[in-house]
Amino acid sequence: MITKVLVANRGEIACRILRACREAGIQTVAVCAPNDQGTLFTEMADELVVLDGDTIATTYLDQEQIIQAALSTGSDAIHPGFGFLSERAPFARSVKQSGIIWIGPSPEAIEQMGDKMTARQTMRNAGVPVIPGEEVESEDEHEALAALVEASERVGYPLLLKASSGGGGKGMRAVYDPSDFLQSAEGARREAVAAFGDGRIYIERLLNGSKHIEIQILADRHGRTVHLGERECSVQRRHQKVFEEAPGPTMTAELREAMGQAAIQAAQAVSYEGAGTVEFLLAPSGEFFFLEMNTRIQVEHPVTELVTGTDIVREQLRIASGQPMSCGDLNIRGHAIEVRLYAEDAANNFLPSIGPLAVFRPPEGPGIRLDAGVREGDEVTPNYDPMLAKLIVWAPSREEALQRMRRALDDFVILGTTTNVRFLRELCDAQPIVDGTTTTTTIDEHWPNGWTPTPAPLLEDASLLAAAAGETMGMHRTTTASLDGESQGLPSPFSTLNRRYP
Amino acid sequence: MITKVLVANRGEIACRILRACREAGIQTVAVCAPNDQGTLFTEMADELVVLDGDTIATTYLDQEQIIQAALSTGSDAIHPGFGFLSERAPFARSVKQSGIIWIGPSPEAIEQMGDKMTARQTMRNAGVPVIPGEEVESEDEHEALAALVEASERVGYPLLLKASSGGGGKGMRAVYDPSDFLQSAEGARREAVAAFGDGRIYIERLLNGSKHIEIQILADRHGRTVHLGERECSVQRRHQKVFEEAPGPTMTAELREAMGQAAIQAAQAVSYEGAGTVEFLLAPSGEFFFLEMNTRIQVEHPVTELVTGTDIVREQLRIASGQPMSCGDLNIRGHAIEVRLYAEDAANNFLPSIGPLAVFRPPEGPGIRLDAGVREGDEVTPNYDPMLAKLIVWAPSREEALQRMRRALDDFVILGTTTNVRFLRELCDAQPIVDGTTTTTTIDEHWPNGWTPTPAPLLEDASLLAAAAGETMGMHRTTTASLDGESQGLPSPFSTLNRRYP
Amino acid sequence: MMQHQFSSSDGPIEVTLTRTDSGYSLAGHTLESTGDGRLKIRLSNGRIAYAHVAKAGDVWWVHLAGQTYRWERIEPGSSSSQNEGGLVAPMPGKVLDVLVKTGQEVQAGTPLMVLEAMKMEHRIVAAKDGVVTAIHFEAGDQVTQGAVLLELDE
Amino acid sequence: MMQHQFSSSDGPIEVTLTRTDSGYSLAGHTLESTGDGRLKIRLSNGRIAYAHVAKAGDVWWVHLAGQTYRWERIEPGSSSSQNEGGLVAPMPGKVLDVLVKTGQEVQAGTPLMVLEAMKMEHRIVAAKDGVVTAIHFEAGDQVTQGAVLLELDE
Repeated sequence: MITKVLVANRGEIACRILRACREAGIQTVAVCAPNDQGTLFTEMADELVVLDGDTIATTYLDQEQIIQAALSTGSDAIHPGFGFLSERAPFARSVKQSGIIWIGPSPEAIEQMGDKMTARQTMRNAGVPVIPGEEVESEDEHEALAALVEASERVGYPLLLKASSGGGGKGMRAVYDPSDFLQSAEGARREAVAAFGDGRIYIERLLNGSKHIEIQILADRHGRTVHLGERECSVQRRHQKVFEEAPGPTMTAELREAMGQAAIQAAQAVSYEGAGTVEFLLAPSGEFFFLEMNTRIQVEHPVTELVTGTDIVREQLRIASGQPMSCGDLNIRGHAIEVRLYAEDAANNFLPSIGPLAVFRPPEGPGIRLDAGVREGDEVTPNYDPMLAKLIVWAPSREEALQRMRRALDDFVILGTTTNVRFLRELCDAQPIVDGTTTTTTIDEHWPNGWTPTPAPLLEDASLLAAAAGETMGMHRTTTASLDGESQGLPSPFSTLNRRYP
Repeated sequence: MITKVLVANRGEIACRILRACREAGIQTVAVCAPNDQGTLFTEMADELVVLDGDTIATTYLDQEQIIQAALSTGSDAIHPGFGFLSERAPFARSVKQSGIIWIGPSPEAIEQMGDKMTARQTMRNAGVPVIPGEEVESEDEHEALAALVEASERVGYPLLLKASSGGGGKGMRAVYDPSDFLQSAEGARREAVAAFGDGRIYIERLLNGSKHIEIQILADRHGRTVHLGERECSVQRRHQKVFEEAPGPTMTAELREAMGQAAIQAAQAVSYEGAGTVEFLLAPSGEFFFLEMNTRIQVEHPVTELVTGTDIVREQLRIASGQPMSCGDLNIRGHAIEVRLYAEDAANNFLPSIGPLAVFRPPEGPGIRLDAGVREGDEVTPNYDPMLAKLIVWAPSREEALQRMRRALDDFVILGTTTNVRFLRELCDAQPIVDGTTTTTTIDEHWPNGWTPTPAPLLEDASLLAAAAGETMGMHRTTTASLDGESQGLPSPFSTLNRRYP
Repeated sequence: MMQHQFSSSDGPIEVTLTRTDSGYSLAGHTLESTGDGRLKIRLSNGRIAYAHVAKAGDVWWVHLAGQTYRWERIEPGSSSSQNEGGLVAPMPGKVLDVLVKTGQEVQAGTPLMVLEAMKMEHRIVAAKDGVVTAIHFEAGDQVTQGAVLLELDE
Repeated sequence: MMQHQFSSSDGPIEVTLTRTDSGYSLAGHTLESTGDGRLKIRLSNGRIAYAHVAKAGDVWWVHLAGQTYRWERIEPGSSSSQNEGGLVAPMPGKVLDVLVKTGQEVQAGTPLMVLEAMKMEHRIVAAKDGVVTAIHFEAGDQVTQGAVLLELDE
């Protein structure tokens, strides 16, 4: 049995896991980098270990330090969340060797799936369809590029370059014309080396007009491997998912069963344990192809939880404890949509933004879930990923879920930092979203010249009135009482901002 | 089709309905008493009509004024919520006669079910079991009491006195000993006259050790009448529900089907349309008896929504528009619990309390829903019902739902007004709640001398430290900037309180 | 009359608020404070909307009916706005002294008025040569931020 | 040293806070401000908890680890606490003047000290006859609310 979990992550996923542990009666330990002290997740754990270091590499990626933190706090399990060390097989191995339960699949399964080439081979052997493509491996940049050019001719255009050990869009390039190939390949390789310390590049045929469909898997040690249906995550900007839903709007029961069985085969081929996701491309023809398997919990897991009535984090805890999973037969009900709230300027090519969350008021009401890692008063810094929160809605039908998402986004108030909330709101009105005909290129096609907000002159005028009145009324200034005679800030949305007067 | 709904209610249920309409793309009109101006629900509607009057009778119960508000705003439908005018057949009739859609059952159905005696007769004719009992009707108090004494001998002890046109525990008395009968009967009659202008009293056999089980019904004009399973609402203090759950922890599929069919018969017997609830007592023997039918949406509807995946308010709107309901076959999944958050002093016989909601921070996280009618900064006044909000959780199992509810209640911060939040939290640890063996007398049996909080000396000391430090640091004082030279309060949880210094 | 300048991509926007009984108005929209940090706006089309506002640095952030606007304020004391004619109060405060008279010729740098605010004295200084054409306040008056103190013609 | 009195069903509770580097301590618990209106408390058992506090009227409301406490404060200036020996500052402020000396005999009503706070002067007055046994501050000192200003023996 697990009695104390160390969560080796930060932000919203750390909050999600810490809450689940607390509800399960499991003690918790959070670890944080010094610059994360005082953020939301650090307050949710029973104990906090502040890691020693000032970069991600020396804190959240410092395997040794995190294992030491687990040992010194008497933690009997580590949950890695997603990103960071979640798919590092050597870390999983070290955790187990230290006598600590690893909440995730075996290091061998991570290795087999973590490497795109090995994963493809494993899948082909298991009878799961894969996209035409090949991998190029070479230490020497010049050799690697030459080999990539050769391979590109065999794979054919349009094609996609991907870092073999990549993820999150890093080291990824779409190439439509052979004349662009060399420059793109150089860029992809550079990013891959920088981000993952691994220059291997995988080339695959780009299946335009396809949907990104992924199947959630759960497998326990009692012989049960099940799928929890699909998520459609086609809507991406710069290869980053932004709008995810379940079930897939064009999915049929037959296709779900076929893809679900393929995903179960994929999991069983590597003796998978715990929660994982098998990603597929679904071509307009109805054929589907294995993309990769994510051997961890995924950002968009809430949509699956809401439509299947499961708690994937609780299942992870059960499975890692050696218990059978608790979920019953697949039972998909209603429709769930998740949007990712980023601190970014959607009108300016999605450039990340920073600033204070001077006001942060999420929407309220039935069927709304917010998985946030921040709260009002926090500062958005350039240190970490710009994802602030995930807003998820559930409703009996897709149409009602979209209506609810529109209402929720209209009600979401975030001031002090530029976010993509208005972009997400207008996305909900885009025809392919309304129709459910989204593909991985929907955003680029819908806004070929980039997104800019639809003007609303009446509201713009009224907002000037509000700004000018706020200034006139001095709504940004407050002077406060003293702590032992010293001037000291009091809680107010405004007092944490700045004071313009000397 | 409905295009504009007037919500003839206030507080959390008004918020619930207004949000549903907004998501459905329906315009909304709120009505409010002058002393409700500026409260949450009044801001959620597209239009607001401030009623003229300073009592409930001259505002929320003023049928003429509300119909006029609907006509003058061009509303084509009225949603009455619960309480107030929701079960007044003459109002429903006037609404329809004014050419406005009444979102509820026909006036005839309200009449047949609104009178407990008629309802019992109707149910008996429809083959639905009813509890032994009889009604006493007399204008003259002396005659009425004599008749009640006679009837009490036929019904037998213990027995329950109820106002025939009552609800909400008013005019209700349990009598265990014949020597207490006369005093109780006088009290019940007095309350019934005062609250409902109707002194008719109904006596029925008190079935101790029984569970209060109610079945949610939906019926449309397209020939479909369905039940959405049961809610167990046994846990009551002074005949007020406080803890409600679905499904019933001891329910079986067979019993659910039997009770569901009885409820459908009850609804069909009065040609019911819309959402309604048929209440039963479930005796330890497994026999169940009709109690009454509530011909409106109910406070505890969210637990049914969460386990069945329906949106009852949206279904009400559909049905009243003449559309078929959208919900499919009954599909109960997971477990939902609702607790009612009252402004009351649970340690002092549940006396209502008033004060500012200086801090009001609901819990966050997956599976938590809050249906609130208030927000931070509001003042709890003695003008209306002391229910502030309903906290509802869902989880895959009852055990996980209870765990989640405990966590949610621990995290719920309300300062400035005494609430029952700690009582609810300790209720979650009471053995009958943990075991699911609650009956209508659980609270009285579990806390025979009334509830007092379990002491926590360590936290008590630490809270004194916090209070003293707060005082020392002056956390309650803030001076603020000026509006045109006048001193003016700025938004701060503390500035709305008082300033002790001249 | 309260003037504020905000920058936009089309150049500076001058906003002149009109005081109403309970708040301010602009372009047919009227506004009042709700007392809880929001602003209640009656839009020119009759609809009511509630604005959340916050200032971070020089930027006013406004959330209104699902839209979020950023308005960077141009300081009234800065050269760009001081040349517009009216000299506006850089903060709310009290007029301590008026140092010039209507009709008086002043040179750039001439002190015109002394304002007390935030427990400090601030001198309002002419940014250019000109003639004082109007003085709207006298010593002892309270002024709002953005209030036009006096007017200067070239 | 900061003293406060709160009422409880068992009679008044006297709370004497100890100042620490970053906050206050009491009975093995230590506390510091988080800067967002909450108080971070390290309980004597080593656990960390975050308290929300608010004052309504004379009552401090404290939410801590799922418990809500109400503590009604007894005003330091009220007769019940002024007889306890120490005279405590009724609010944070600055000592303007000390009107007595150690050893001096005073009568009920004798002004002892002048405090400036909230832009007003407040005279600290002896509530009973006695002898000044200690004076803890001199003119110009800043004092916290609850700080013991001077001590009086009967």
